[in-house]
Amino acid sequence: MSRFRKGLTLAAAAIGLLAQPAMAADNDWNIGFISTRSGPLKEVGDSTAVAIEMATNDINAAGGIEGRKIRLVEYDSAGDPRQASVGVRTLANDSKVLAIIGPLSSGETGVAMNDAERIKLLMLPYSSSAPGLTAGKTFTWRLSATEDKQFNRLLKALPAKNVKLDTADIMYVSDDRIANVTGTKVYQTLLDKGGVKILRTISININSFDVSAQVAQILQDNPDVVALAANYAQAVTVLRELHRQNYKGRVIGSQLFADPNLVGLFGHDADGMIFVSGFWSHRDKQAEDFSARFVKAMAAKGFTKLAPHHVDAQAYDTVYLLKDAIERSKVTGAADKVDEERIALRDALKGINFSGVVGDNICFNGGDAELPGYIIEIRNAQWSLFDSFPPDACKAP
Amino acid sequence: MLILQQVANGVLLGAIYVTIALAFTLTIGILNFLNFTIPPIFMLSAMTAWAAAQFGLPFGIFGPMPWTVALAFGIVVAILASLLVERLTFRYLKVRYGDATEHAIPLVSSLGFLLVFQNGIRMAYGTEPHRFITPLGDMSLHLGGIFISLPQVLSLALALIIVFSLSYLLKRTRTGRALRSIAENPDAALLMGVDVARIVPVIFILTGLLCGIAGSIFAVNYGQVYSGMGDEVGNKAIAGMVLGGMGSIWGAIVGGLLIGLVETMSIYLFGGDTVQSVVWGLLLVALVLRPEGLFGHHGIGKGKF
Amino acid sequence: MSGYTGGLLVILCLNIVMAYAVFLPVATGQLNLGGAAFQAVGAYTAGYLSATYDLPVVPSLLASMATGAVFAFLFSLLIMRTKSVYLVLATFAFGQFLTGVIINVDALGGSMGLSVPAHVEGWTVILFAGLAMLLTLILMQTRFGLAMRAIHDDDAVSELMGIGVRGVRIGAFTLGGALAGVAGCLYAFYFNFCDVQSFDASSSFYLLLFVLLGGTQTIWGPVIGAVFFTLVPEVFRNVLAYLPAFGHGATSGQVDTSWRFILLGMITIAMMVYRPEGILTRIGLGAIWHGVGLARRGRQGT
Amino acid sequence: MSPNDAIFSLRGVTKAFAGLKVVTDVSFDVRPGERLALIGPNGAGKTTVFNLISGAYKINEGSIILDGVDIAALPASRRCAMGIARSFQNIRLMPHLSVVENVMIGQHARTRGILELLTPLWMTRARQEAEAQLAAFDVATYPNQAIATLPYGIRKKVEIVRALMSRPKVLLLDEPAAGLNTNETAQLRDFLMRVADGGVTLLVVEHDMSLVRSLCDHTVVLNFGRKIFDGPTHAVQEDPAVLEAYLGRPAHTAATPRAETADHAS
Repeated sequence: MSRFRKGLTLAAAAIGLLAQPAMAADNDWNIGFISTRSGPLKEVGDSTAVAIEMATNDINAAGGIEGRKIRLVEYDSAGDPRQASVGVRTLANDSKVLAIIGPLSSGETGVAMNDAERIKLLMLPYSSSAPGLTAGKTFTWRLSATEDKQFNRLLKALPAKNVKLDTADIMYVSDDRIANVTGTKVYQTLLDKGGVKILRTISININSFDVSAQVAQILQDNPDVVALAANYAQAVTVLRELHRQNYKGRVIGSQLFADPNLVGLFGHDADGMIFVSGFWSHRDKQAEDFSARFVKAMAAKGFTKLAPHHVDAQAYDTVYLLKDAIERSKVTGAADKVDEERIALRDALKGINFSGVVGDNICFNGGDAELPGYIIEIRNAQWSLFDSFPPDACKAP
Repeated sequence: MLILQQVANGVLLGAIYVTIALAFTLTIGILNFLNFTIPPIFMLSAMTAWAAAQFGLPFGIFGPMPWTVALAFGIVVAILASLLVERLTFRYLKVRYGDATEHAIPLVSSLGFLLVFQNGIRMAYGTEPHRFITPLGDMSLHLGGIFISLPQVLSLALALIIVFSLSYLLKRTRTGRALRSIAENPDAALLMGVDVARIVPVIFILTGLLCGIAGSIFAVNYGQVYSGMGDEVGNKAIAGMVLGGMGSIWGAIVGGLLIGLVETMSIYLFGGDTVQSVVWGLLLVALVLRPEGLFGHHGIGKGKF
Repeated sequence: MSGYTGGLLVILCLNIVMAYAVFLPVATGQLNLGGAAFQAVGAYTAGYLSATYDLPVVPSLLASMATGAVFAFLFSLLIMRTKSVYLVLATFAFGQFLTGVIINVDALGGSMGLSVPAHVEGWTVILFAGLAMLLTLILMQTRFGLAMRAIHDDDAVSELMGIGVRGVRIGAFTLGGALAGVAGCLYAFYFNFCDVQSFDASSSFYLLLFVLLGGTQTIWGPVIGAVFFTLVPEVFRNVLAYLPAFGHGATSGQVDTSWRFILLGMITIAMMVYRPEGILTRIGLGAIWHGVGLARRGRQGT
Repeated sequence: MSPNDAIFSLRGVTKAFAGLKVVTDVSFDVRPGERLALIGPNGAGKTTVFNLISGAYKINEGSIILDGVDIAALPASRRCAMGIARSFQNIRLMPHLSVVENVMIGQHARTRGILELLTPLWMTRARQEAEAQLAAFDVATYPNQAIATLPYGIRKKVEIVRALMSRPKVLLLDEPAAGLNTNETAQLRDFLMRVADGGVTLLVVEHDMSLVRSLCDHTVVLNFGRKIFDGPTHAVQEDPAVLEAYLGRPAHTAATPRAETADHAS
């Protein structure tokens, strides 16, 4: 009996802890942050969280927004769409945040943006780049360029720089949301339009570790380029196998696997690869400064990074975008007016012109930002700028 | 030519499944235990090998190890982890409840271990792939127009050697006979003087060893390790084991190779996106038509009368 | 109710409905390691009907229930000859097979997932969790339920005692499939999005764990298991932030929230060491009732 | 005795496991209300015959006739519904069910239709009936008691009560007295006599010859799976074949464990 009662007391205490919402200090800007600090996407999540914390600290150190500090209220979704949904509700209803930064993946965003729409709360995912994800949603705005736009730029750059591009094989990850769309829709259409002969479209799985069978098919075709639509992890697998089976052509791709750490994994083996990135760390002084500080901050957490991923840069800028929106909208952050102010904040994004580490004069078409594109070639185990495209113009809001 | 190349790819891919399928088949055949800690132990061994090669032991003792030593270290870690699993799952399975879900008890704790190992590794080394560099990595042969990588051939040979030695161990040695008597009837084995408590850890040592070897094969072959590497290999190995027949060593080798072949053939014929449905659909059909697998017997999970 | 408690409660209730869907076959001794796949059947049925034909909630719910039941019925008919570990693996294979198929069907959104227009509020999910619990409670009180429990303990003797073991097993599996269909439909309508990755092998693992850890002998086991696996990581989410060893609050970035899953795994292992038949057993339940009875009698005495 | 009088007959029943014949061409008849003992040395195939009758195993050849119907092809659950119930050599009660629930399982064979199957038991009189049956046979337990906590003798009785709940025409009892002391055996005999008085035909496998003599009027003796005697119980001990089987020819008794293992294989 007493053990049973002790158990009950413990359970009651636990539930009591569960019910405690995080309380905000009176004078701070209350901003939600749905992070991914555990689960299978942990590493990307940790790295973007460092960028977001860095931006928050930078803004606060420089006097905050209108003299008041940003206070991030974090919720770890562990990469689970259901938890992302709970995150939106928690941050919106309990912590009364003005807006939410995140979540990370398109799967989480796909679920969470429905909640944001119903609650009427601005949500700023910083990494999901699935084309068409924000269609019909008015409260989800993302500072990321979709894959179709970026790949189109790549195709424009290649002939101008005398890269042979008559034949191509497309290789994509069939069970990854973005990679699938990019491979089957974006690459297919754009290569066709560019007059490139597609010899074969080959799929791999998100869990594939042995792609020898697929690469054997590529070697038989021996195309000029392999257009690869894969995230970093699968790209690594494919590139290794291509290298091992001695493929001589080039690998091109949109921004999906534009990760500076590829170089660290492959050294000279990655030479000749061309892809697009939404961020170029040597774009200007500001970007260089951010990159250096970010690499240092990551090292302090025990991660070795050669340079920030474009997702990290976008995450960093997302906080500044929110700062601009708060300043434009003249919201007060008062707890009793939070419902109107959330809408006002969303409206402030319409017609905004934003400049940050990713680029200057960025505007939004619907919920999607118009970002610059940087065509990167890996040369001598280094990222080198091959070509660059300024952000596109926006339609009048 | 391409089809021959794909057959070669399939057989070589199968080698890694064979080793893990053997680990599964040992625990299920002898202990009636579907051990879901096998994939995380496989991952654990490869990841610790990578960490040892990269950083050395904790607190910087010795500094970074040569890749061979690091792999051996990974195997030792796998064996220790497997013994830990035995200590905390199987040792508490002495009570037999005699109902249809009795084999579920170690299943649950093995899933607990899966959570611990996987999240521990994610926390320590992240979720993205790491490169495991060996001089063997890029060695390859061209046999009559077919591309074969050397480490893959070596790992297939290794897998075959393991199968032969295991089969010898089970047939000819005292320990092997004791193990088989447990598989046939644990209660009778106890009565006939087999020290079950002493002999069961042997299976877990073998399981850990097999996972460690498979982890090494993977690291050398694919040149990379990551926290999720156990999932896919584990699932396909289970498929191979079931296809070959649970509890049968020869079944594991045939099943593992067959799954590798089916995988590359379905990529070749229908494309990579069909692999999952083809492999598992085939397994489902096999279970419907011949529930005991190709080489299996009905002894596992038998009813009593 | 706070947004956090409300959101969590809905997830918990979805888990409870699914736990009962898995419990019904398990109660007859058939471990189902493909539970999430049957949920996917329901979710995609509802999602497809809602997205394509704009079907309202109630008919979608019935359709999901029916497809879930049909899939489960056909599956259980096919694998009737497989038993024990083979059955576990057959259900696992089925789950893998089905998600592998769904992701390649463009009409279901493929890997993009399916956006679902119709929406249900959280209270509907909570209502259905209560309903699932009540119906299971009643079912287990019937002769059919008694037969299920008898088969769980000893299928051979049950057959000799006149119970049509095949029929009861198929029936329990089908009922479980119907319930999984309902759970899937609720999932699709509550989150307005279905996505194969939400119904993958590891989701199925968890569902079976709910039931096995909670205990298969009483109908309260699945609830306890679902509560355990849903709330323990949440308790740790909140507790760890206060412990100096794990950091000083979430935003400092010091907390590695992976700890909550590691601790969950450790507790699971410990549970199986100390309560191998699940948290709640019949004897345990009896002792609790007995204790309550004693307490009540004690109070009357004073 | 003409087969027409028999409620239950075995005709040329043969069963082999992996080529090894454990029951060969066994035939006998049982009249209504009769109490028949099936005896024989270890491994003679007695339990196998029970398993064949109750449907746990399928026969290879022959027929099993109950009330004029050949039930050899029917599944076990149908045979139970037609009036065959049994107990087990080592008690096979459901460990996670209470005493009364175990007894209620016996009622299952009488259930007709899906509606009855899905009616909550507390809306029927099933439980009262089971408790009454337990009381009628003086099984002194708490109805909600867990099986594991019951003494051995009580468990034996519960198992028989469970079998009786299906209202069988023929009740097969596999070594009911095994493990009981003299006093308990005497009680069991009275208990079984009352069962038989209720009109149930008994088929008993038993080693305890004093129980067989006091309970059964008709005995069939098996040896090496063949019938070597069929007649009144009092004549058993004078029969030369039976004496030889039990006392003589040690060479063959040494060979019996093989058949015994086959008996218990599934």
